[in-house]
Amino acid sequence: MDNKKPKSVFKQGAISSEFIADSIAKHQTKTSIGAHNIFLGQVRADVIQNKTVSAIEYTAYEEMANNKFHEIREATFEKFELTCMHIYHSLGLVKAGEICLFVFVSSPHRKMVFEALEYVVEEIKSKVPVFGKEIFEDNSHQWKINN
Amino acid sequence: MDNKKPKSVFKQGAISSEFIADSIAKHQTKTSIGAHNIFLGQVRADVIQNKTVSAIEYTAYEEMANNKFHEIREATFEKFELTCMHIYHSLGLVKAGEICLFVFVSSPHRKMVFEALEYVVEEIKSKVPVFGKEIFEDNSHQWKINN
Amino acid sequence: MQITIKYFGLLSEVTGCKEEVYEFSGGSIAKLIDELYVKHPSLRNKEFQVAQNQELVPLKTELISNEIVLLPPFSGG
Amino acid sequence: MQITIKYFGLLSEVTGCKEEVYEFSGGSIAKLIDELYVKHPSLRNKEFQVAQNQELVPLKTELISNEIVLLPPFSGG
Repeated sequence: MDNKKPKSVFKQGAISSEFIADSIAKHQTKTSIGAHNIFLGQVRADVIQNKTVSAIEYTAYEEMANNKFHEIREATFEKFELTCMHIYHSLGLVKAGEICLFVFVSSPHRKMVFEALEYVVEEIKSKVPVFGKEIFEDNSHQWKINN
Repeated sequence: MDNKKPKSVFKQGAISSEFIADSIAKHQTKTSIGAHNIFLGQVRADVIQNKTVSAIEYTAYEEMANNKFHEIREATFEKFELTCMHIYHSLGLVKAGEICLFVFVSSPHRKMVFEALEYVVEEIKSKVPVFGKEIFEDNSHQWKINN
Repeated sequence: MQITIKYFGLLSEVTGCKEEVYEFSGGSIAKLIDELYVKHPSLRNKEFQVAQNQELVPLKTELISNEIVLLPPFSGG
Repeated sequence: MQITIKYFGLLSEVTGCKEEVYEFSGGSIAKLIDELYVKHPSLRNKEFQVAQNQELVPLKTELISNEIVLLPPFSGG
């Protein structure tokens, strides 16, 4: 089980597809795993009152956020039989179309990963103090609201 | 919507992490997407009566399987509001630790992708005529049974 | 009538055959299967489903295609 | 007592301040917030939660830490 406390789940800027590939490849030596489930949050170019979102700038109350991520990890390993779990969240600017959240759970069997992944993502959305500032093409902005 | 009939969902051998990364990267231009959910099936090195599975060799009734994959796609787009969906399944030899199934769904919002992905994976498992032959390290084998 | 019978997975292993042409006098798929049990006794205790025109069909279905496919339990993914 | 107040997201924008040191005579967090409303009237109509020792706490909680953090609605992911 790979549930030690991570230093930080935050990464500066967008999460690249190469980073995700690398993370997947690293699991090839863990041959008890039968199922992976990956959630990726991508920044949408929403149109709000005729203005298009070009990026989101993320800030966080980092110390509390990393504690919350850690609590979510612990609770998830407690509730679900997982082999491993990885969470990465962007800080700073992430452009529309780029990835800002990467959650990766793995288990011997598929039933577990579906339940666990949804649980982790909902917990992150509701409990982790991260703030998104939606920046429009004309450089005006509004503060993102999750639903 | 990207629901045209695919020629074939089958790929010879394992699905590489580079292929998955490439597939993720291709979605960066689709800026209405807010959430991706990816399922990866990985071959387990199960130990059965003291023998370890070293690989699975997949065969399929390909014409029927591709039809079934197509029906599953259509039914999924009908049931869930998705932006796109991709399915790849290996044929031939896939070693323990390698990936044999890659299902990728994307939507503006996260709730949809969780439901849709689980639906697609369960449908594939139950309706698509694919057969796995578990090959042990001593080259003996047994036919895989899904549960 | 001449029917092509295809066997997949475990079934091709126990029959030693992936595909064969079989002379059938007509009737239901159950009748065909009974005849195949005689030709391939190793099939008798095996679990399988039958596809006609790429759809699974009940054994009582009338044979209408010239190709019948015997499929062991699916184990994809 | 001197308390460090931190503001995140929209709150740092409307107060024009990410972090400030504030002289507080003690009491509940609600009392502190009332004083901050006077200093920063722009906070009044804003939705927020308060964290003490990195945990969200109800406003009636007694202030015990020397750092209080005001957090607008979370919007990660």
